[in-house]
Parts: sequence; C-alpha cells; structure tokens
Amino acid sequence: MKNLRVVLPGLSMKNPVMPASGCFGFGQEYGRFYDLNELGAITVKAVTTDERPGNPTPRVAEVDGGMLNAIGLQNPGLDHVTKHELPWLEKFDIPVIVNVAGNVMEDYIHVSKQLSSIKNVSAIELNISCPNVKVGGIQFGSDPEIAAELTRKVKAVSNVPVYVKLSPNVSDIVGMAKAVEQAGADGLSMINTLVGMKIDIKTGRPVIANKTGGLSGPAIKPVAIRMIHDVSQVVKIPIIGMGGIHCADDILEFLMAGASAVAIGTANFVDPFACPNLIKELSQRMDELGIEDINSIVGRSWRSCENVTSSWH
Amino acid sequence: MKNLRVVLPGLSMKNPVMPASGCFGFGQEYGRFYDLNELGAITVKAVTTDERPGNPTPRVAEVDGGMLNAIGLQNPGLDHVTKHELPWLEKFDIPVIVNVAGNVMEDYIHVSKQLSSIKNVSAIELNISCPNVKVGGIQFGSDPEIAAELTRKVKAVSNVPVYVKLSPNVSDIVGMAKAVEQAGADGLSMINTLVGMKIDIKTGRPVIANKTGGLSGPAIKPVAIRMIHDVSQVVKIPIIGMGGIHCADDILEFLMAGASAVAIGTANFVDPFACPNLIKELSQRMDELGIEDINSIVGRSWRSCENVTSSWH
Amino acid sequence: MIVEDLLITEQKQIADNIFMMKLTGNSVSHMDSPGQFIHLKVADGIDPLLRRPISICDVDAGSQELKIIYRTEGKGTKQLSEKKVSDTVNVLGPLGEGFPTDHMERGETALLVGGGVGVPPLYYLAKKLAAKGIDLQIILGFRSEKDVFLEEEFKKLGQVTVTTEDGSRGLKGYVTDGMAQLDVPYQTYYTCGPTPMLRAVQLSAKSEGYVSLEERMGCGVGACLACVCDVAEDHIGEGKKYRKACSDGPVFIAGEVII
Amino acid sequence: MIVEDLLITEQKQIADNIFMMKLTGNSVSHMDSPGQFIHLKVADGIDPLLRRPISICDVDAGSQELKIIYRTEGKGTKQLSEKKVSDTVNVLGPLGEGFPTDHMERGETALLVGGGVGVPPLYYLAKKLAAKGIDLQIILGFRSEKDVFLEEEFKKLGQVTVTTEDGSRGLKGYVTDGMAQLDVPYQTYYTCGPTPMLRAVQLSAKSEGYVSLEERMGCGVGACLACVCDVAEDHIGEGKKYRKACSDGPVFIAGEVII
Ligand SMILES: Cc1cc2nc3c(=O)[nH]c(=O)nc-3n(C[C@H](O)[C@H](O)[C@H](O)COP(=O)(O)OP(=O)(O)OC[C@H]3O[C@@H](n4cnc5c(N)ncnc54)[C@H](O)[C@@H]3O)c2cc1C
Ligand SMILES: Cc1cc2nc3c(=O)[nH]c(=O)nc-3n(C[C@H](O)[C@H](O)[C@H](O)COP(=O)(O)OP(=O)(O)OC[C@H]3O[C@@H](n4cnc5c(N)ncnc54)[C@H](O)[C@@H]3O)c2cc1C
Ligand SMILES: Cc1cc2nc3c(=O)[nH]c(=O)nc-3n(C[C@H](O)[C@H](O)[C@H](O)COP(=O)(O)O)c2cc1C
Ligand SMILES: Cc1cc2nc3c(=O)[nH]c(=O)nc-3n(C[C@H](O)[C@H](O)[C@H](O)COP(=O)(O)O)c2cc1C
Ligand code: FES
Ligand code: FES
Repeated sequence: MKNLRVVLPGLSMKNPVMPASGCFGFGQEYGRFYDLNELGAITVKAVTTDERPGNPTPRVAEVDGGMLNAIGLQNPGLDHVTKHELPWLEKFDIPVIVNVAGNVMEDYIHVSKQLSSIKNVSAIELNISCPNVKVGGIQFGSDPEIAAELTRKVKAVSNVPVYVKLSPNVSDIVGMAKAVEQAGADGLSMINTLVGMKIDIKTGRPVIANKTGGLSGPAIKPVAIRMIHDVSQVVKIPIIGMGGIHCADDILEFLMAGASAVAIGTANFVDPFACPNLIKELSQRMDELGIEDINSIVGRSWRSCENVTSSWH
Repeated sequence: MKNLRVVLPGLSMKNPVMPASGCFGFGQEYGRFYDLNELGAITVKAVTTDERPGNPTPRVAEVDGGMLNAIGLQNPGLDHVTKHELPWLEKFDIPVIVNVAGNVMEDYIHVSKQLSSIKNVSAIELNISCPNVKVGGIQFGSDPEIAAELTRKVKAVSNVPVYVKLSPNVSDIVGMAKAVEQAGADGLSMINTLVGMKIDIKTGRPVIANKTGGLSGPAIKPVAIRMIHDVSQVVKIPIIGMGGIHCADDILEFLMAGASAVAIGTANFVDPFACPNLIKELSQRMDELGIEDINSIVGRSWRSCENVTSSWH
Repeated sequence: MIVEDLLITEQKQIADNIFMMKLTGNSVSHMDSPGQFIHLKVADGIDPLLRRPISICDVDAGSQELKIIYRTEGKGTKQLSEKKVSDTVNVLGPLGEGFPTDHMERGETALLVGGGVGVPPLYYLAKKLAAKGIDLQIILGFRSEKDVFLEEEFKKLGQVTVTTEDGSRGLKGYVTDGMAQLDVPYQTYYTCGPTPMLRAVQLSAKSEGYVSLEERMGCGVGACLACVCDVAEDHIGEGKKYRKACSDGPVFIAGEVII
Repeated sequence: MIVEDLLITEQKQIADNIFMMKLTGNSVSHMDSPGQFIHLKVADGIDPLLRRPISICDVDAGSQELKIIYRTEGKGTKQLSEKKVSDTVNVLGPLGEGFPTDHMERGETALLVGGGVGVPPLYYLAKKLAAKGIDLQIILGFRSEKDVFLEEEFKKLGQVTVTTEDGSRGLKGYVTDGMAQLDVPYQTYYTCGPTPMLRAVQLSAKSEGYVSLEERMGCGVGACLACVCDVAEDHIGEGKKYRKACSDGPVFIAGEVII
C-alpha cells in the first residue's frame, strides 16, 4: 500500500505538498480552479497586525529561471484575516499554516498569539526572512540570537506548533537553524527568496520599484537543496522545503535532501493547477521508482540506507 | 568618438570584458579559437603553492539556468605556472590577472609575492571565496576580519594591485567589501559562485562527487547585480563584475549596477567565442543606445545623472 | 477559467513588429467579454518562465477562433512570433473583468481611444457595441505609419481617426489631438494604451469612461498581489484600498484607481 | 574547431529511445577521425544551458553529411529528438582525440566492443579500418532486442556478435561473454560504452587497446577541468598526473587512465 501521508507537528497531511506563503493568497483564487481538499495543507499570505499597503509597482520582474518580487507583505491585517479570510477556509479539511510577519517582536507575538487560538489554524510560520520590508524582517532572519529570542517568545504564547521560515541570505544557515531549534521551534521552512535585483538598461534604473526583490523559482533550487541537506543533518525538527519546485522529481529531490514536506510557490503562477498536478505526478513517480512510503526517502541523500525511515526525516 | 577603454588599478584595458577565473584555463585552449588580444584582460585559473589534484569527478552538473562545479582548485602549482603558463601569455598585449588561492594565509602571501614580481602579471585576484575547498577558502570569505587581515598581508608583499574576490554566500556583503577596502584592496571581484547542490533522484545521492558545488550562470545574475549595486555605493575602489553574463545587455546591466569591468565565466562553455562576440555586441549596443563612453554608465542605476562619469565608477 | 493548449490557425505580421495570431480550442467559447485577456505560456520549460498577458482582440464564437494582436517586445513575444500554424500555445483564460457595455443604449455614442498595442481589445469591444447599435467614434494613435494596424477593420464599425506622432498617416499628434477635434458628443468612453496616454485621455474626456490598465503580473488570477493599483480616495468608502489589475481589472471605471 | 549551425537532413527513431540524425555543413569536412565528438547546443537560450557531447557515428565527406546516434536521456537529448528536418543545431567540433588506426596493417584483426550508445563511434571506426583492409571482430552489447541498432550496417564491415542481457537477441549476456567465445586472435581492441563495461573489457582483452570514456563535461575544449581522469601510476612519468577526457581523450590507450 503506497503511502503519501505525512505527519508533522500540528500538520496531518494526506500528501506532502502545500502552496507556499504569498503565492496562494488566502486560497480563494486557486479554489476556483480545483478543490483545495486535494492539498496536503495550505499556507496563506503573511499576516501583520495592521493592514499593509505593500510596495509601489512594479512589484515583479522576470529573470532567467525565476522571478523577483517585492510585494512588501501587503495584507489586510490580523483583524480582517481573522474575520474574513480564515473562516472561508473552514470548509476545507486540510491543515492551515498562517505565515506571520512584523516590524518588531511585539508584532509577531501579538499576531501569533491571536491567530494560534483560531480553531482552523494548525500552525504558525514565522516569516523572519522577508527581504522586502525595510523594518524588521531581514534583521530577524540573519542574526541567530534575535531569531532565537523571537522564536522563544512566540512559542511562549502560541497554542499551535511554530515553524520558522529561514532566509537563505546568510553566511551560516546551519547556525540559524540550530539557534531556532534550541529556542523551541517545532519545524523549519526553507528557503525564502534570495535578495536580487534587475536593472532595465533602457532607463538605467531597477525594474522593481522597491529596487531589490526576492528571487524565487528554479534558479534558487540548488541553493535550497544544499541548505536543506546541510541543516537536516544537524536538527531533529522537520523541514518544509521550498524553492523552485516545478515537477514531481523536484519534490523527490527536496525530500531526499532532507525535507519532510514541500511547498510550491512560483510554479502556481506558471500553472494554476500546479499543486494538484504535482501531487498526481508524485504518486506516479513513486510507482515508477518503487517508492512505497514517501517518508522513506526523507534525507536519503545523506542517510545510510538502513536508517532512512524515521519519525520526521 | 566611442570609447570602450577602461583603466583600473594595474589594468589598462581596451574594453571592459575579460574571462573569469577558472573558466578559461591559462588561455591556451581559447587561444586556439581567437586572438586573445581582442580581450580587455585575462584572468587565469586559481594558483596555489603546490600542485592540486582537485576533487573527484563528476565535478559539474547542469541545473536550471546555470551549472554547479566543484573542480577543487585543480592547478599545476606556482612553479609550473611561473615556468610554463605565464610565459605563454607574454606574447599577448593584454593585462593578466592571476587568481590566487590557498589553505592558510601563508599560502596566499607566498603565492602572491612570487607571482606579483613576474613581469606580465598585472594584478592579483585573491580568491577568498571558493566554495569547493575544505580547508581555508570559504572561511576567509565569510569573516570580514580575517579577510581584511589577509588583504593587508598580501598587499604588504605584492608588487601589483590586489583585487579581492568576494563570496556571495554571506549575510553582509557590504561589510565584507568595506573591510577589505579598508585593508588596502585595490579593487573587488564580485561575485564568486553560490553554494548549491543537486541530487540524482535515481541514486538518491548528490550528482557532484564533492556533494556541494558552486552555482554559476544566468541563475545567479540577480544576486550579483544586487550585491554590486549595494557595494558600489559604499566603496571607492572599482568592481570587476561577474555572475551569469551571457549577452551584451547583461554587461550593460552590470556596469549600471556599479561594476567598472566585467568577467565572463560559464558563457565560455556555451560558446567558445563568447568573449569576442560579447565585445562586438557591446560596441553595437552602445551605438544603438547612444552610449559614447562605456565608463559613463558605471553606477547609473543609483547615481543621479550629473555624477555619472567619475574615475572608477 | 481553464488552461488549455490552443492550436494556432494563423500567424501573420501586420505592421512593424506587430503580429496577428489566431488560435482555436474549447476555452474560446468562454471568451465573450471584450477587455478580458488571456495568459500565455509561450514555451515549455523555464525560458521564459512566466506567462504573458495578451488582450482578446476578437472571437469568432462559431469557429471557436480567438484572435490576438501583439507587438514583439522581449523574449516572450519574440518566441510567440516564431510559432507556426499547427503549433500549440498553452493558454489560461479568459481572465479579468472586461469593458461593461450593458449600460449603453442603441443610438448612443461611444468614444473608443486606443494607443499602440492598446488598440486590439477595443476591436472586440467595437464589434459588440456596433452590434448593439451604438455609434462609434474611434481614435487610434500610433507612432508612425508603419505601426498602424486594424484601421480598415475599425472603419467598418464606426468613424475612425488615426493619429501618428510624426504625421506620416492621419492626424499628426496624439490621440488627445484627435479627441480635441471631435464634434460629436459621446455618452461613454473606453480607452486602452500606455499609462501616460490613459492619463491624458482621462483628463480630456467629457463623459464617464473606462480605462484598461497594463500592469506587470505574476499569477494573473488575483493571488500574488503583483498587479495592484491604489483606489482613488473618493472611491474607497468601506471597501479595499486597492484593486488587482488582473482580476478586478484590467478595466476600471475612469477615476476609480490612481494611474 | 569551428562553431557552426548545422542543418538537419534526417531525423529517425531507430530503436527504443534511440534516434539517428544526419546533419550537414562546412565543419563536417573536418570530421575525419573516428572517436571524436561534437558538442551540441540543443536550444537557444538557457533551457538547457550547456552543450551536449555526442560521438561522430559516420561522415560522408562527399555530401558533407554527419551522422549521429543518440539516446533520449534527459532534457537535452529529448529536445534534440523533437527537432525536425531543416531545423538547425549549433555544433562545436570536431573535438577530442579519436581512435588511432595508423598502426594497424592490412590483414591484421581488430576487435571492436561497444555497449549501448557507446556503439555509434565504433561504426565510423569500423568503416575506416575496413577500408584499410583490417579484419574486424565486432561485439555489440545491448540490454534487449528493442535496443539493438546498427547491427546490419556493421555486418557489412566484419564479423558481428550481438549480445543482449536478456537473451532476446543474439548471445545472452554481456559483451565479455561475446569476447570469451572469440576464437580468432586480434592485434588491437577498441571499446566504447558505460564505464563498468569498459573495465570488464579491459580485464578480458588479450591485446593492447583503446577505450573511449564518457565524462561529464563543462567546456568540452580543455579549459574547465570538469572532465579529468587520473593517469595510472605507471603512465605518469614526468608528465601531468591527469588527462582531460574532452581534449586529451575521449579515447585513451587502455591502462593509461584509471577508470
Ligand atoms: C492586461 C494586459 C493586456 C495586454 N494586451 C496586450 C496585447 O493585446 N498586445 C500586446 O502586444 N501587448 C499586450 N500587453 C503587453 C504584453 O503583456 C507585454 O508586451 C508582454 O508581456 C511582454 O513580454 P515579452 O516577453 O515580450 O517582454 P519581456 O520584457 O521579456 O517581459 C519580461 C516580463 O515583463 C512583463 N512585461 C513586459 N512588458 C509588459 C507590459 N507592457 N505589460 C505587462 N507586463 C509586461 C512580461 O509579461 C514578463 O513577465 C498586455 C498587458 C496586459 C497587462
Ligand atoms: C565524449 C562523449 C560522447 C558521447 N556520445 C554519445 C553518443 O554518441 N550517443 C549518445 O546517446 N550519448 C552519447 N554520450 C552521452 C551523452 O552526452 C548524454 O547522454 C547527454 O549529454 C545527456 O544529456 P541530456 O540532456 O539528455 O540528459 P541530462 O541528464 O538532462 O543532462 C544533464 C547534464 O549531464 C550531462 N550528462 C548526462 N549524461 C551524461 C553522460 N552519459 N555522459 C556525459 N555527460 C552526461 C549532460 O551533458 C548535461 O550537462 C556521449 C558522452 C560523451 C562524454
Ligand atoms: C509573489 C511572492 C510573494 C511571497 N510572499 C511571501 C510571504 O508573504 N511570506 C513568506 O514567508 N514568503 C513569501 N514568498 C516566498 C515563498 O513562500 C517561497 O519561500 C519562495 O518563493 C520560494 O519558493 P518558489 O521558488 O517555489 O517560489 C513569496 C514569494 C513570491 C514569489
Ligand atoms: C568551472 C568553473 C571553475 C571556476 N574556478 C574558479 C577559480 O579557480 N577561481 C575563482 O576565483 N573563481 C572560479 N570560478 C568562478 C568564476 O570565476 C565566476 O566567479 C563565476 O562562475 C560566476 O560567473 P559566471 O556566472 O559568468 O560563470 C569558477 C567557475 C566555474 C564555472
Ligand atoms: S497578477 Fe497576481 S494578483 Fe494580479
Ligand atoms: S570539459 Fe572542460 S576541460 Fe574537459
């Protein structure tokens, strides 16, 4: 009996595939294309205390093998999300992960506390890595002590497991991962976008109004795989892997690197049916490759064969 | 009168285009395709004190928008380079930049001292950023104090200008750049490769024998542009820009970001005539866009228009 | 909203860097609102990666044939122009909210103002309006004679003024110069073209109207917030402070969003 | 060494996942050494980015026609198989050092051992050797009957033994089983195929020989050091401790490099 089911702290998923935060709104848009119940879980757009207008446009630019975005965490704020967005998701029987962002620690703590007591919120994903906000964000993501402190404080108030979403724009990703694990994180999300820029040679100015933007898509996959490979060997908490997944073999690669589940970002823009298609493809590829239990390949790239099946990895 | 000439410390170049270290051997291979005198300058493969066997194969893997390599600084060693490789380059009338690597500071100092007294060596490029050697290398590239100390020591013995090649795998590229500038670097080379990995899902193991490799090619261009944009605004020394250049518009983008010259790596593998072709294309694009002096666009993306032409920028 | 591989039935260059392509497939039968657009995946794989938004220029419901007109700008449209009859293109659509026409009554006059590749969506609109018995004043602005397209086709539907910046065809000047010369009143205007033109048209126009915006897009379906524009102060009220060009637009009531 | 857009004159599937392609252009006239390879840029742009090495299978000097045979493995060879007659492919080559034949004398016997897509370069070699009056013993190993190709063509040039792993055609087993059955002596052997096969052939062979290696490549021209192999202790002497498969090889004297 083939098994695609994956169980992580707070998340009981029928398959290891979920959309990545910020690439799927609060679910309604893609809900018009397919039944969201097909997903392993859903991760919604970053939520902040108050409504955020985001950055000026242009906010996106295409680059070779990927795209840059500087949305700037635009979102309707905690109140609106609580009253309008999350209730809409109640009709689905899938875990909901809420991505939380802020300028100062108190923002994160406040939002996490509120959201974690809503009944259909299964987990919090702390976005300490958004490269597109000027205050907060990036600082939390590059200093292990601050990241650990934030994790500890959010854990203290949260009623649901807390995943910390790491930034790849650091010298020492392993150090970051260990710091937040020790501070009590229940899991990691890796990776957020790389900071990049594109200049329009006709105007001589950056294409994106915010100048820099976050690089996502296939271009960053090798960086994601390397970081997950390195981190998964030293932490005991599970990793939700992301960064450039566009086909089922990419998912297998992330799992073999050491991720326990995966999130799909940019690929949704290329194909609105990306998530359900990948889930189907993944199941087929498991048959072709003789993989019975999707959990059995987690970390295979560095594990000796005997040890492959274990609790998270 | 159109001007492509660029003058940087130690380097008087008829155009701003040179091959990147490690992608052009010591010149002989591509010398069979065209006259190396067409180049602005030449950067040769990393040189170490002793011969290095490099890493086991496979050493390269293709990824979306780029490639991974883990050559492992294979080179015939200082002695052989001095006696056989550099003399061959004497017949060309172009500046030669020698890329220097090592395990410990003494290696760098020794090799730089020796090479900088060879008559056709125009500049030293300190490779403190190679991700593929286990000892040295990467440590120098991620700690600003060690990088500064190394720069200072090499500057003390070198008879030619010293460029420091920065690693993009750091949290704070601006801090690194400032540190080596203060330590006396005459210029910067940016960027070396991002550390990445690819896993073969059939075997479950990394494709590259060394496991991780350096990501180069178009995939890393947005990261390079962002870093050069940020660094060029805070340092006074010139930047040789590289990372994914594949067409003349890419060169213009690097210059507008703040580089004063550029180096071509992976593109040589795609087209052995890449460098001379890019030089021709660049000249055409300057005509089309009405750029009279290539130096006039350096840093245009962040400079107000009046200030564009200046010494290095 | 469907994703479908549409079959190319015609591909033809019709002006300088301007191509007309016809495509057929089942999803075409849903494309009945002028001003909507489709999102094209030009190449399999990653080069280019993202879809490209192109307006619906005309639809033949009977033959399930869709017509688009596009200018070769960068990689995506260039590759599109290299496709041949019987190749397929992966199309997501129809997307967005088009030009409202329900409020227009037979005998009323509509002003259509298009610039460059903003012209194509107005053609399908003109056909719909003409079929309703609306009189059409059509102003089409181009840079130069060699850029002009669809002039003859529009002439069958209404009164056409072509303007070119260099005067090589029609009136010398901008579409607003054409508007200044208009001597008939109109009840509604519809416009599509580059943003500076939209601003100028909005200022010159003497009625309520609808503008179609061009914004950089990510998803095209309202999920990524790449394409937002701010709602004008006096249009906010209780609602959201922004609109998504891809799903709330690309067509907006003139003045609703800040352009 | 030249870079040229070669014109495809034929494209045909000849076995399971195996395609034969003919290409023509001026650079073909330089392709006269069997065992050399060409480096193909399958697509413009970045998808895929790097060139793909494919052996020269045959050359018709008169018509300047080059033949290659390739298996669809990943993205590059798959895209190659989708190309059509009159499309072009950008080709760099000929590259590398091929199989030496000068030392062979009329009347001598050569053993050719190929496995899978290691078979193609041996065909051009066989033609050259046969033209010199060399007797040929040819052993071609495949997985199964559906994978077999070039058997008939080789039969015109020498004595052919086909082996398949499942015995569905020819001798059941590996090429080394074919070698074990050989009852004629040979002066030189030439082999190309997967590395484990090369090792086995090297061990079984009873003469000096030449092996053609497959290594992952970057540049293909000797500049990047992606494709190096270590020289065997007893072959180092004063020289370099490594060889580059792309420019010193892909063909080496058996035993020269460690495989
Ligand atoms: C709703 C809508 C309808 C459109 N209808 C038409 C039409 O009918 N005919 C036509 O010729 N053009 C139309 N455009 C513009 C068209 O989308 C762009 O010209 C095209 O995307 C350029 O792609 P490229 O690959 O050639 O250029 P590139 O410069 O390579 O594109 C790079 C990226 O920027 C985006 N981009 C570039 N220019 C524009 C632009 N003007 N608007 C939005 N995104 C852009 C691309 O989509 C892509 O993501 C429309 C745009 C929108 C938003
Ligand atoms: C000197 C030489 C001659 C060859 N001759 C032939 C031939 O005549 N017919 C034939 O079918 N195949 C031949 N091969 C193998 C052929 O190069 C690979 O099958 C091909 O590169 C795979 O590309 P892909 O895009 O289909 O696969 P992918 O897996 O997408 O390739 C990814 C990367 O790995 C490289 N790669 C993958 N497999 C190999 C391999 N076996 N050897 C070297 N690089 C590889 C590719 O070049 C590419 O850079 C030869 C290889 C070499 C080195
Ligand atoms: C348009 C866009 C918006 C994003 N917004 C968020 C966000 O709000 N919070 C967050 O943690 N990550 C955000 N991300 C990052 C993604 O969740 C994901 O980590 C990243 O894009 C890498 O995955 P991908 O390559 O599959 O897109 C965003 C990415 C994109 C492209
Ligand atoms: C095969 C290969 C070997 C390289 N070797 C070196 C080296 O020896 N020293 C060095 O400083 N950089 C080395 N680099 C990095 C390049 O010089 C360059 O910084 C990088 O590849 C980015 O440029 P690109 O995208 O144009 O290739 C190497 C890169 C490649 C692909
Ligand atoms: S393009 Fe994604 S919301 Fe409009
Ligand atoms: S492939 Fe570059 S040296 Fe052989």
